Amino acid sequence: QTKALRIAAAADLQPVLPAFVANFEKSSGTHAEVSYASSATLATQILNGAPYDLFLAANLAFPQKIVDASLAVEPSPVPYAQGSLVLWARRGVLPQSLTMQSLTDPSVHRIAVADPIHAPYGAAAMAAIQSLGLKTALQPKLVFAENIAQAAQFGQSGNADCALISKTIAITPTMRQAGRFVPVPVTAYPPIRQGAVILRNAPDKQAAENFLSYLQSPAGRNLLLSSGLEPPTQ
Amino acid sequence: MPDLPISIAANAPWLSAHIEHHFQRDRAGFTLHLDFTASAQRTVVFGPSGSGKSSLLRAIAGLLQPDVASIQLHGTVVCQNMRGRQQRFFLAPEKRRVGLVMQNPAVFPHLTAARNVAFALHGTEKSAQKEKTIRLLQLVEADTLADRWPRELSGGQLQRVAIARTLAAEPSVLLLDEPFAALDAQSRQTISQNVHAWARERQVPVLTVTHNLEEAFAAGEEVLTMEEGRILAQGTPEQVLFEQREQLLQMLHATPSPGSVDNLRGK
Amino acid sequence: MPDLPISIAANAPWLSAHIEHHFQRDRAGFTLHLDFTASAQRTVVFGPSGSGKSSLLRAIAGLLQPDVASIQLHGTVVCQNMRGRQQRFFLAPEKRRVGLVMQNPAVFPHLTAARNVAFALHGTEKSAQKEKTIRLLQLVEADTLADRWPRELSGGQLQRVAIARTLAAEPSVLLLDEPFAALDAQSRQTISQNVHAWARERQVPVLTVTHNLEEAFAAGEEVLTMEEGRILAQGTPEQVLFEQREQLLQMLHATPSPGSVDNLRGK
Amino acid sequence: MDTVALLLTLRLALVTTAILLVLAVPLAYWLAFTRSRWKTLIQAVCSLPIVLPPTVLGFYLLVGLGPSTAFGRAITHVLGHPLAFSFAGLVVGSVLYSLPFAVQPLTSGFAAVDRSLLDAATTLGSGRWDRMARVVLPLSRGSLLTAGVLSFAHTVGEFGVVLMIGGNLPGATRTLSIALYDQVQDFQYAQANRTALFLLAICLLALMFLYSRGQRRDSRSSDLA
Amino acid sequence: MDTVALLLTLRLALVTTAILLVLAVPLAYWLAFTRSRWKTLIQAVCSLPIVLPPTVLGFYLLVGLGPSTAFGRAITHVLGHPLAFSFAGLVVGSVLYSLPFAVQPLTSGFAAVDRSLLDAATTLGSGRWDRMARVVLPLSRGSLLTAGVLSFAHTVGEFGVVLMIGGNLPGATRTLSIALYDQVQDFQYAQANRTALFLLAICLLALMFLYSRGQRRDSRSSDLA
Ligand SMILES: Nc1ncnc2c1ncn2[C@@H]1O[C@H](COP(=O)(O)OP(=O)(O)OP(=O)(O)O)[C@@H](O)[C@H]1O
Ligand SMILES: Nc1ncnc2c1ncn2[C@@H]1O[C@H](COP(=O)(O)OP(=O)(O)OP(=O)(O)O)[C@@H](O)[C@H]1O
Ligand SMILES: [Mg+2]
Ligand SMILES: [Mg+2]
Repeated sequence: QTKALRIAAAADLQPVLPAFVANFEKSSGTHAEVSYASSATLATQILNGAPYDLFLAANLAFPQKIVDASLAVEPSPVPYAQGSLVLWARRGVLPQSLTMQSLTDPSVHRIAVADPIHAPYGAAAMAAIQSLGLKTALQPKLVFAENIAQAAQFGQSGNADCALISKTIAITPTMRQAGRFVPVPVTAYPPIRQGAVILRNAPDKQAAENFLSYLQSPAGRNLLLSSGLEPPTQ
Repeated sequence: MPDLPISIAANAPWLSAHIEHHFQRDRAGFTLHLDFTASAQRTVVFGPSGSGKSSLLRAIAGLLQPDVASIQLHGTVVCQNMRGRQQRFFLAPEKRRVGLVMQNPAVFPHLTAARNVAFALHGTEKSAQKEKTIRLLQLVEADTLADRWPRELSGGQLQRVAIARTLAAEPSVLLLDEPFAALDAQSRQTISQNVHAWARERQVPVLTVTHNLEEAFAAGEEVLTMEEGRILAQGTPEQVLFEQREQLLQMLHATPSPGSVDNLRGK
Repeated sequence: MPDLPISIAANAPWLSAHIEHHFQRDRAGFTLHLDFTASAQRTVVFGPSGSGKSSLLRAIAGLLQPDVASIQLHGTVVCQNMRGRQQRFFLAPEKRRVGLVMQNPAVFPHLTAARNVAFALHGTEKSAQKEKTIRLLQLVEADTLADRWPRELSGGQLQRVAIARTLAAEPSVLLLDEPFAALDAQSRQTISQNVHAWARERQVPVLTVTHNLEEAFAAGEEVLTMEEGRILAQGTPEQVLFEQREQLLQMLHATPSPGSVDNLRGK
Repeated sequence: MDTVALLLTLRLALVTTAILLVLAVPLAYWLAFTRSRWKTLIQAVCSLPIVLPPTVLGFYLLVGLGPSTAFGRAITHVLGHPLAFSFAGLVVGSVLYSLPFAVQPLTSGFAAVDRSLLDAATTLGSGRWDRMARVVLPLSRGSLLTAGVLSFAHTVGEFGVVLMIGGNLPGATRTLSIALYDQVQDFQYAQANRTALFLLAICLLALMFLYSRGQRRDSRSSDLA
Repeated sequence: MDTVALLLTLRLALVTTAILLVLAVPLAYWLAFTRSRWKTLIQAVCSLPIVLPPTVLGFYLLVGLGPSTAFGRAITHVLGHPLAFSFAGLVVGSVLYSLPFAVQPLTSGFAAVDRSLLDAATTLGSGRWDRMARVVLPLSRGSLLTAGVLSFAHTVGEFGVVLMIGGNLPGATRTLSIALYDQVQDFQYAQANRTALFLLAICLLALMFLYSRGQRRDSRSSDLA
């Protein structure tokens, strides 16, 4: 039985990772299998013995839980990327300008965000709304999705007019076709630092380390950039 | 209906039936082929098991839709489906006002005896309903069973409830398929008399299927005998059942007279 | 069993029954209270509707577990549950080898007639099964119906299948609850004779519930009459049924002789 | 305990079950007695909603009821707002998703009713719908109970469809199942345990009440199994 | 089409349905005929699994079968690996989650069988289990079909439990429903549509086949409804 590298990846990496994995497999010869779910689900599974080698989360808090449970190799989560939040508007909505302030426009009925409690981009979105002083104005318009992918679907299917989503999703062809996006000012929300841990029980820690270093290599960073993720700021 | 043998008698026939039906299941199959009229107030159908008696009743009631048929009740066509004729007609069974007591009593298991009887009285006034139900249960000697569930009734009791239930619907024709088969001679006689009195009062003709000679003699003004899906003979009981009666008499005379009655071990 | 009235006769009783049971449903309720033995090869139970005949049969077969009972079949206790006694015993009905033809034929709707008969032959060799099934269907004059589904059978045909099915299980006691009620006089006579010949050959005693006088005279060596859950009388048919016979004879003689047979409208 | 979510859940489950029974009874009656060639096709189609994962079904509903389809636009026009993110939308989703649990047991229950009882009712002057109301339905009590219980319980636990078209709005579309899901996702295990236990307890009581009332009283009982 | 996921799904649904029927038939038989005081309680408990959202049920299974409980450790010790994240774990989860859909229709179907037929079988020497096999089961064909179809279809569409205790591992626990969910999440709508259509089509065919074979032939048919 050929052992493959098993990667547990946060759902927001779904548009990003496939290209990565293909390149990695070509260069290293190691086969990698990726399981996507929300970071919270993956963390719960790992805490209960899931057989993954590498956990790529959407923030630092969930991998920290793994570290706290002494299930990680590293003493703290390794930041591998930083996400950015964008404001996406469906085609035909707010035709002129597009800023966070324009969300108060009466033509915007529904704004989709991810769950602020367990989805990192949801927390960032709420922080941005709060810091820009829009909370009371926007509160009645918000609808909450389980994760950012779903928040994007709310917008893409036309049930919400705007959505606060990750750049990784906003630059996918589907979302580009359905609307346009502008970045949310980075000062408006705390940085979304995505962290990774290698799991103590991983049968092939070397492969996991290789993948993680590939993510952090110049080639990897370029790939990340092209799919909407910044390199991590220390 | 020029092709139906309507007898131009003093009392016009209440039933005129031409029925052809083939049950397809078997290679052999079974074919019902009947053509007759009935005008007596009481008619009895006699015939061996499997000769088509129940099927005849089901066809009249509309539960069986024959391949070819022309059936009139009280002069009204209820089923018309003759070979080579374009126009077809089938009156839904629930609209025929035919009372049918089936061989299997089919008492509703989810209703008490009284509510089984009241089934057809649905929609009429409550107190009238109640009164009528009691009267009908009395007629079949089952008034003490009003509140029983069917599972708490004996075979004969079920049959009696089924009879009362049918009368409650005020049918204009009464078809009884071995209605008293599970009753002892005495109840049979009383209840049969009650039912026929009920029918006579309302001028409702009664067609009874029976295997019981006594019943045929008591209830029948006219007897119809069937065999293999066809009608063998039609006439008065004395004409049609002569032979059977002789056999029965012979048998009863052949058994010896009783010994001393002290022999009886009573309890 | 010193408290059971076992008659020390030439032929020992095949059934000795003490049964007390109260159906709780009604304020009035119904109480079965029986204490008797049966030793004849053919016994007939006679009694009005609702007198407890079927309940008696169900208790013997084990389908009804009486409040108080002591029942022996062929000298073996199958149910022992007497007041004030500690030790209780109830032999499961499927182990009693009691053949019961119920009032309602209860033919399995998911099996053909032949497979209904073969139900009790499960596990025995296929060809022997087939042969026995055919022989039993012939015995009830239903061999042509072997491949029919129950829904394609008439009332009397179902009853005949039920009889054959019961015989197939090779019971050591045969209980028939109005088994021929849906049969015409002639089939009734033939099939009744066949069944009794079958039983005599195997020395299987037969207990028949019937409302039919002719049957009682033909089949019964001993007659038991019941009323309201109790045994009224036990004796030979002539002793017990004297009165009923006289009534029937009177009635048959009272009806006039037939007119000329030309009157018959044959078909 | 999130009382708002609890009440919303119960309301959703009750409304859904009621609508389902109203829809499923005539449909199952037709399926049980028809001889139409379409019967098996329609029966199969009625079972399909549960073949799709609930979130996927929810996704298609989201698209189908949204402004990108003519149907969605028409509904939005009539209601003044889109069906998604509203209680009505949840009801539509739940009804569709639980349809098989109502139709399927009812169909097999209706088909098992003794035909001779229907024949008897007919000759007593009882028409098609009257027979359904007064003979078929009461005799299918067990199947009705099954259909009701499965629909109700499934709607209470329903999650994917609701999550997808609900938008998790407190008081409007945030059901207890979603609240519970959120608690588990947030690692609030103590609270999740309380919520789950509470949910199980009230459902257990409701089910026991239903089952104890649903006993049959209508068959001649020998003491056999 | 993800053939690996499809085959896994079919295998999971078949195994689950088979196990469910084997478990549910005796359980439902007991429930249908017992007079035990525990009957309603047990019947209610059997319906509870669907009251919890599937992911939450999956979470409790994950914890219960995992290294934090003695039971989980024992199983891990016996099997050599934890039950979660394996095909066997999926089967356990699916069986538990679909239990109500098998038990409930079977119980009401069994209870509806005419008692006089059971009496007849008994006097013919047929014991408790023989009666079940040769009388009750064949006469409850409709309910068996219902139980099988609901269990099967529900397992095919099942998602929350599988995601939680399965871990989305290709070839081992990644079922078609999860693959489909992933495709939708990943905006691969064209591929998702194809997968969904394909899933619906094979299920439609399978269901139509089952339904057309499940027709009753055993009641005296007047042409009535
Ligand atoms: N669906 C069917 N397929 C084939 N044959 C059938 C079907 N229904 C009835 N028959 C046959 O038609 C004949 C007439 O049946 P019917 O029930 O009318 O008889 P019957 O005269 O009432 O008999 P019994 O006195 O035994 O009740 C029987 O031989 C029966 O086997
Ligand atoms: N569960 C029950 N609850 C109350 N009464 C019952 C119950 N079962 C039977 N009975 C009553 O017991 C009496 C005897 O019933 P049984 O069936 O033994 O009568 P039977 O002699 O066979 O009558 P028939 O000739 O009408 O079949 C009847 O009066 C019936 O109403
Ligand atoms: Mg008949
Ligand atoms: Mg009786």
